[in-house]
Amino acid sequence: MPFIPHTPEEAGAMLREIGVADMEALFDEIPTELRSDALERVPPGMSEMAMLRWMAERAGNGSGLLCFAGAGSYDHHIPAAVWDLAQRGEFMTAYTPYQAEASQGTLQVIFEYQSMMSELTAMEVSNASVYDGASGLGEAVLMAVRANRRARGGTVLLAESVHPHYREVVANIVGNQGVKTRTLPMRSGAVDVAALGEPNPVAAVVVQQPNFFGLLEQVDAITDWAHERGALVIALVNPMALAVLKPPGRWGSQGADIACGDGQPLGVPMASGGPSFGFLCCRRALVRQMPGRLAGRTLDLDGKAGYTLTLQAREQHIRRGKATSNICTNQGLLVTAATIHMALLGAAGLAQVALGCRNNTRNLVERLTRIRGVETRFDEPFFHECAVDLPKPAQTVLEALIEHGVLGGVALGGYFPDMANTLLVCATEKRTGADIETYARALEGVLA
Amino acid sequence: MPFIPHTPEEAGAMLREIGVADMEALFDEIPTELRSDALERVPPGMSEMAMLRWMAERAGNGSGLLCFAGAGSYDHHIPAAVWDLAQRGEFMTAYTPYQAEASQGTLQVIFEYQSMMSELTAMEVSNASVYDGASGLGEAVLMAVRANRRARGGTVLLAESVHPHYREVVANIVGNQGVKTRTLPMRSGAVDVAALGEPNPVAAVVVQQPNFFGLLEQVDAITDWAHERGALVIALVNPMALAVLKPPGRWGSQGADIACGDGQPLGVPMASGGPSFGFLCCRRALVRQMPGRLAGRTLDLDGKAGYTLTLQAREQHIRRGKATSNICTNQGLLVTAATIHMALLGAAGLAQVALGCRNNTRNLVERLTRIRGVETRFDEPFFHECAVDLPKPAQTVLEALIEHGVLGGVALGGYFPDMANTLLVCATEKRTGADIETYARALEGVLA
Amino acid sequence: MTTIFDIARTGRGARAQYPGEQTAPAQAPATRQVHAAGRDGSGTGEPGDGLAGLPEALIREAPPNLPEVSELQVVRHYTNLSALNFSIDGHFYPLGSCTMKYNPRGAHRAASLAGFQDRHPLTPDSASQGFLGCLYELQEILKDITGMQGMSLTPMAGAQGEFAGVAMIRAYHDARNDTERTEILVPGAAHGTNPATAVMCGYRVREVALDSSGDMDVEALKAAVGPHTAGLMMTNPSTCGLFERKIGEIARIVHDAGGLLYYDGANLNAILGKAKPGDMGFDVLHLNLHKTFATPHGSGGPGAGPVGANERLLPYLPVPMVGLEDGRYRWLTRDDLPGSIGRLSGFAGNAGILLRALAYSLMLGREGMRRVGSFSTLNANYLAARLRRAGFDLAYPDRRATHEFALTLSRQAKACGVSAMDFAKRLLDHGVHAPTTYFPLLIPECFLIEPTETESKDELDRFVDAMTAIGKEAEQDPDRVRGAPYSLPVRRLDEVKAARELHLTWKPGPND
Amino acid sequence: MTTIFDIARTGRGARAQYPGEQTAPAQAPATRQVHAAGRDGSGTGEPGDGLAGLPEALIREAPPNLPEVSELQVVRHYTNLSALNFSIDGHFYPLGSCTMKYNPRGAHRAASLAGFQDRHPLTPDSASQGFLGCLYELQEILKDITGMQGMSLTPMAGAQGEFAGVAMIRAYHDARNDTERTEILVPGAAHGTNPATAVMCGYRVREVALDSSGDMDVEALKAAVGPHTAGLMMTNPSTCGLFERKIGEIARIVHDAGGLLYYDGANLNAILGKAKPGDMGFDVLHLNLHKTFATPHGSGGPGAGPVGANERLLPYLPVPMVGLEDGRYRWLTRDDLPGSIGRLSGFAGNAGILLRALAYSLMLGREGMRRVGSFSTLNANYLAARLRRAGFDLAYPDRRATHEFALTLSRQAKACGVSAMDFAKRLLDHGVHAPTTYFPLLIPECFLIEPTETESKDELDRFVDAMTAIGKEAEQDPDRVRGAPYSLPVRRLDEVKAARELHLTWKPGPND
Ligand SMILES: Cc1ncc(COP(=O)(O)O)c(C=O)c1O
Ligand SMILES: Cc1ncc(COP(=O)(O)O)c(C=O)c1O
Repeated sequence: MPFIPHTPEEAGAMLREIGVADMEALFDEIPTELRSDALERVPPGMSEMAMLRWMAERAGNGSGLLCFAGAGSYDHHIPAAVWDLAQRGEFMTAYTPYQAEASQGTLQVIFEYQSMMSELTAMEVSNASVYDGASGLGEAVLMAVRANRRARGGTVLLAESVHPHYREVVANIVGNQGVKTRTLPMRSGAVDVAALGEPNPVAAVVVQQPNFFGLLEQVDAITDWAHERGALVIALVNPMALAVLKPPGRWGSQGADIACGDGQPLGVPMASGGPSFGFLCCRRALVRQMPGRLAGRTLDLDGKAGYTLTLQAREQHIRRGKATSNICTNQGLLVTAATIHMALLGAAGLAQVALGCRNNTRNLVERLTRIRGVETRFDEPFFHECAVDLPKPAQTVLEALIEHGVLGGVALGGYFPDMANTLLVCATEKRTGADIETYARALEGVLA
Repeated sequence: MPFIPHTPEEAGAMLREIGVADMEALFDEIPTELRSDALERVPPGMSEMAMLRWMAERAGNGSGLLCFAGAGSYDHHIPAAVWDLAQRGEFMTAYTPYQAEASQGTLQVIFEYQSMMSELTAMEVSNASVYDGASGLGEAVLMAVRANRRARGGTVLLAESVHPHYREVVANIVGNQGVKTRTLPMRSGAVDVAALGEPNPVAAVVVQQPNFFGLLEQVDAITDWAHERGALVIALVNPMALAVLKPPGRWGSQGADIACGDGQPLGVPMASGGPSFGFLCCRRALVRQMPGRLAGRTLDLDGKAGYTLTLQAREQHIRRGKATSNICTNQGLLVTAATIHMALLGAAGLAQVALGCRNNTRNLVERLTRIRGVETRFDEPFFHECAVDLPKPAQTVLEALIEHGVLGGVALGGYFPDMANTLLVCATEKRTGADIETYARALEGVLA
Repeated sequence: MTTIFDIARTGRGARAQYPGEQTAPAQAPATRQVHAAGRDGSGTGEPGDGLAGLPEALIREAPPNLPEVSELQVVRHYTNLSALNFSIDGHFYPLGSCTMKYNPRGAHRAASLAGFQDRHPLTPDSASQGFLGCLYELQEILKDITGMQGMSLTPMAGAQGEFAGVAMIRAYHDARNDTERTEILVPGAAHGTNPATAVMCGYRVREVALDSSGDMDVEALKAAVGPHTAGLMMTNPSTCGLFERKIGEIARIVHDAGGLLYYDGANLNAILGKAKPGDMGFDVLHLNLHKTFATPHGSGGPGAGPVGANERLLPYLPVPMVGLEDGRYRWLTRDDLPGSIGRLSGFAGNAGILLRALAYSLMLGREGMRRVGSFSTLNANYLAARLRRAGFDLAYPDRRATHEFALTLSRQAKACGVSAMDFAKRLLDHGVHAPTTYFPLLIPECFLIEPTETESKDELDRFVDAMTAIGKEAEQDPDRVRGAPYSLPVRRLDEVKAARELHLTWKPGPND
Repeated sequence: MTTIFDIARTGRGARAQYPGEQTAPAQAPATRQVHAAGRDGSGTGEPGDGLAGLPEALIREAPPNLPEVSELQVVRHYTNLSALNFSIDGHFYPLGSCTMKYNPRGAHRAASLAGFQDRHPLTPDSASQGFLGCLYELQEILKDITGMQGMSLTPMAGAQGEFAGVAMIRAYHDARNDTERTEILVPGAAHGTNPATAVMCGYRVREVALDSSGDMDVEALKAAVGPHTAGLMMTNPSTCGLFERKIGEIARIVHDAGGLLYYDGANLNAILGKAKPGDMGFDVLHLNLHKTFATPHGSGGPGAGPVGANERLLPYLPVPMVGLEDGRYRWLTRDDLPGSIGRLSGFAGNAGILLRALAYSLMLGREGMRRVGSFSTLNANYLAARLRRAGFDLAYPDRRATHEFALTLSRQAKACGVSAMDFAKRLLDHGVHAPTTYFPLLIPECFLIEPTETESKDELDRFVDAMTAIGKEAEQDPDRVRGAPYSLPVRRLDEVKAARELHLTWKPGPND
């Protein structure tokens, strides 16, 4: 089923128009020794029916677990309207809006998205997305270094409480350009503000709010401390939490300089990890360092308002080697979904989700810690995730919980050797009291 | 979540514009003794999230059975594109195309549908759907009686091998108008052509192809016999089977007069029974007796082609008590889906489905009858359903098979008292050899 | 637009979906080729000639001329066709009597759950408890809303609900051997399905006039009722958008004459959570779930028209219904309900629509339902007030509007020669679907306008602006209005030609 | 069009979705009200103040100004916005280098299965065997198609695949202590991401010219390579739509100089089932699944850019990948692959896109893949032949087109003052998306045209008709062409104003 519409007659007529005898002749510029149609590991074609059954059997495997895992991907409710709209062919099967006049739908969505993200982060500018939160943090760091390199050298400080995957991705992305990353140490799960000293000059400081353990960082103090030392502040944030948490633009006395994070909590299914999208916002002064697309409002020949991609001179297709990034394809469709999601929820709806999550996680933690040997690892305040110490290795417990239909969280031993018995748990607004009880009972069983 | 957009301020301003003090005043013409806002059995509102979970729990109950049941509803593959397109808001949330200029999408779909159904049935005219196959057969009978009443009185002959539910529905629908239905008896599961005698004059004869038991009727002989006696012939057909079976328009020497049936096999999910749609086709001479919508091609003021509902003088909104039927809302969206489905499959694809079904059912029957005590009840030729006798009560066996995840067919005892041990089985093109083996093993277990 | 057949004329030979296809298809094959193709087209992958053993005489000779096109051609064609429609999702659609309100996507999602979509209708009750439980819950909710004792969900649209209800009336009289009752009364302004249904049920129709205030003319009713009266069909609020204030008296008159009262629930949206037909004296009714319960109209269906009955008519409800016994749900059939008028559909009606309505009801809840009644009435009265202030004539200026109201444009028609239909077509150019025109028939140059509760004040204000603009245009440049629409895919269509030349199916060659 | 914020200005106060909402909402609440609302907003239904225990200083003071609108307002707004887009589903979209082919709906369905959509990315392997098996299968298929030894699926777009590949080249040289290699060579016509990637990986970029036939200038290459050469990035077929015939020699030259060969897989559609980059001597490559593998472009993403490597670069592939051991699939991480350049994303890349590509591959199968190569090439060569006959100039008239080809409109530009951009905008009025314009840069007034295999001959013929018509119009009425488009939601937009006045977010008040 190769989705090709030609009849044999049409193909014949086309070959005649070209003036060749057969299909093979179309490939006569490929040296014969390079011709190969061997595709042994590609199976014979399946009908859509057979393919869907094959895929459904695989999708079914291990599905339907009650989800208490977070760590960067969250089981939120997504209103049905979000994807009913986002997956309309007009959004889903268009390309990047290079021909502005034929892409006003997408361009206006991006403009609305930029406006919403600016509001949520209290930053002046937002781009039209980067790949995901982790790679976006890498872009943010490169941006900061470009903006601040002469003053502060190519070193960047990342809080130890930043998601370990993100820290690794940042190191990989910026390392090739000679940018160094160093760690701002944590104490009891969060940046130790009391111990903030006088480091060597750095270009930027990265802090995550809520942090990897779900704890709240003292972002005002850290921001002011960094600014006093001439470093830019990069805020890695959960956009859903910003409905109730102080936005990066208001951190400290001047606000963070760049805000970024993963947009998954804004209407994107967990989907086994992706696609999600990274958002990236900044102060207006930094806009020319911004990677990725930007949509701007302008006027047409008749003076009618419309939208177009703008400041393209930052981008690879214009500036090539001098571009702010190599990014080209981004995560447009997810941005569309997130825009619709935010429009549906509004500020109050989003706050409701945030508070629902926090309530549920508190109820969960309260219930789990009533089980003998189960304790929170760090003190409050956590937001909607919490590290919990178990009397057994967390990975083993997780595997056992799966047999009860429960995804009990994320085992932290792989990231922090001293946390082999620690589980990071999360209960979103979707979890009911009954769900929490199911988890607790299962855990009691496993630990008994 | 009542989906109402008004702010309290707006509601206030609107009340002022109307000139009333409050909402209550808007209902001042309802006598007080009739006012009641008691809604005790209506639960308090749920969020979409809570509702979806509530519904999903119920949908999950008893789901995922391997389906070998037919009897009027078939587990066919529906290409993903069918409903992706049909459920576009532009189709799904429009009304009946009364304003033709603002409904050209729907009207053209209907025109294409009419064209396809006419092709499939080899009849000259198709309407834009009736509710379902059973009620549509009722309409067909009324149509035939109207067209033929003076000549033949109000009696109609229904073959005993017509789906028992359909026979009941027809009797209910036509009975109130004094139309009588009588039964054309069967022998060995099909109309006994040899025994066709000289009945009292009838207005119409109804024959189903393939019939309720999946057997093929001798439609040519029955058609000619009926026509010779001045009766109209109503063909109740499975539209999918028409890809390979002789279409009603070619039955006998003159062809059937009316063709109808249920459109479910054309891209409509089984969906617990509905919505599906009934199709209704006829000779051109009968078009003014046709119930329901018809779309016709015409020209606009500028001479450009377009479509509009036509012959509306047959319909209740114009002719009221003299209309050909009371039907108003029909099954438009399903017609849209069926049109897309037929366009995707084409004649060859539909034939492939038909033959796949028949092959699979033959394989199934061949395999099941290798089990001790399992036998086909009737002789070939069956199309894609087959009545199978078991050594135990069929209903009991069915219930037991469910424990094995198999929906083993339809028990016939409720319809035909002498068939308490008989199961009607069907294997569509979706059933694989492995599925058939699963069924056979389960049945072996149940019968052991 | 080009039809799919025209595309197929050149694009054919690439059928999009072939259950077993792997390689290049040929053109639309002759049937014998089709048979060959069938050889390995089954899911089993096992060979076999699908037609073997079938009598040659029963086989199709030439394949039907269906389009043979690629999947992209199909997707592009129907995507572009869809764009030619006005719809709720795209436009304000104040079609009176039709309750074109927002169709929540969550309800669509709920009904589309695989466990509902992939369920065979004859699945045994033991494997259908969840599904049956949903229907049972809906029966209960609808009974409560309407004040009825029993509810059967099986009718597949309003008109089939009417059929069921009137058949029940007949069954009731028949059971009492009261066979002289041969007439059904309907108000003159009744919806066409009412008289058509009465006739389908073998009754004669007798119309009852309205008085000048839009209520039923009680004297006329008294004159009409008698020993021949089987029943009276009416809606309340009426098709004129008015609450029938004398409903208590009307019920008494009909009942006293031995007749029964049928409630056409098409207008229930106006009184949801405010009043119940059961309290008004109605014996039997239907609901239009695709109206009041926000299930999408689907360009003409499907709908669902559950029928409810009070104590008296309970035994006659159509089957199947869902019963609850000892904590288990089960289908009730004629064995359980011997008095039933019987089955009306092949299985049990439009399950998917019922599930959507249930999902909607659950989201609204009782408080939401009351708000529906309030705000649908608020919107209609606001729009009526504003239009009146803008110089338009209400058909019943002294009455309170319900969820809808009628405008009469006869003044404009006389003054400028611009009819209600012209106004309607011109509204399309303003991006608004036209209201219902020329119904009810008794109001000259009528617009029946039903905004519904889900439209915003902004949208209503824009409608007033559009009407005002057209009103001005009608005075200054009536030809412009009469030539409308201008901005749609086609201009005004020739309906006479359509009916006279009956072009109902595609034919090869130029199609005009 | 009105923005959602403008709608919210008047329509606000009716947020569509509130997880716990039952009754009438107020206006966008101040945060303290939000807190109160949170009291029973949780799924548990249990009371609790979500903010209790959080330091006041970390709480937001004023809520963000997000739109507060109803669900219908959202649905209508975005439905109508979507209608302003050209898309594959609605239009021919022959955008060179972008492979805008049909995106099968079946693949979308497969990736949307609940078992994939609702899966948490950190689900233990034991509960993810089906999902991991899918990724493993895709790795195998892509290895076979490209002739590579290893494949990592994690890059989230072509450019990230390039980043991974070039980082692997660096890791390779570093591992051998070959640290003097500071340059990446790219052909002058290379896609912008190639040089940008090289710079992101800390390399200097050196461009290599093409000869007049469009192949790489081998002498220039010889002059450019040396001990500083880390590698050469190129596509084949090239961005000029030509198969690089001297690829064998090029590979030898670069390899002899100690450099590595990077294959940009954006143009793989042309040679699918015809030739393999691995056989051509490439060491590392990326694929654009959103191009060759028909996963929808989503108005700008998401994509997926799996990176493949031959034996030599195998150890450096990014993690995670999927391994198969003793019949069980598992994630391979840096613990398994210590030489890996490491992670590139928070989890494991764009799983949904990978699943779509797998579904597409399974439906095509090996025979279908070969047909893709054949028919994409057939369509491009046919269109080139017809345009040439219609009087247009091919940039490389003596070469065979691959899956795309370049036209140069400089003759028209000189004769009529109508540029390639003017042609592009005028094409929009013909309902066709414009080809890629002004790329590759070295071809003056360039149109890079890629029809793809899923377009019918009819569609191509219509394109020729449109081009012919615009060509005539350019001669007779060039202003008309320069003023295009006329039939779209806006006319030509002022990009200079957009860049100079930077209006990037909505602000209250008039927005112009
Ligand atoms: C007042 C009234 N009654 C009955 C009906 C018939 O309902 P349905 O179209 O669902 O058959 C309608 C529908 O338009 C109506 O408006
Ligand atoms: C030749 C070429 N290389 C690389 C890319 C970059 O791919 P992506 O947009 O997926 O990052 C593109 C995309 O346009 C391309 O055409």
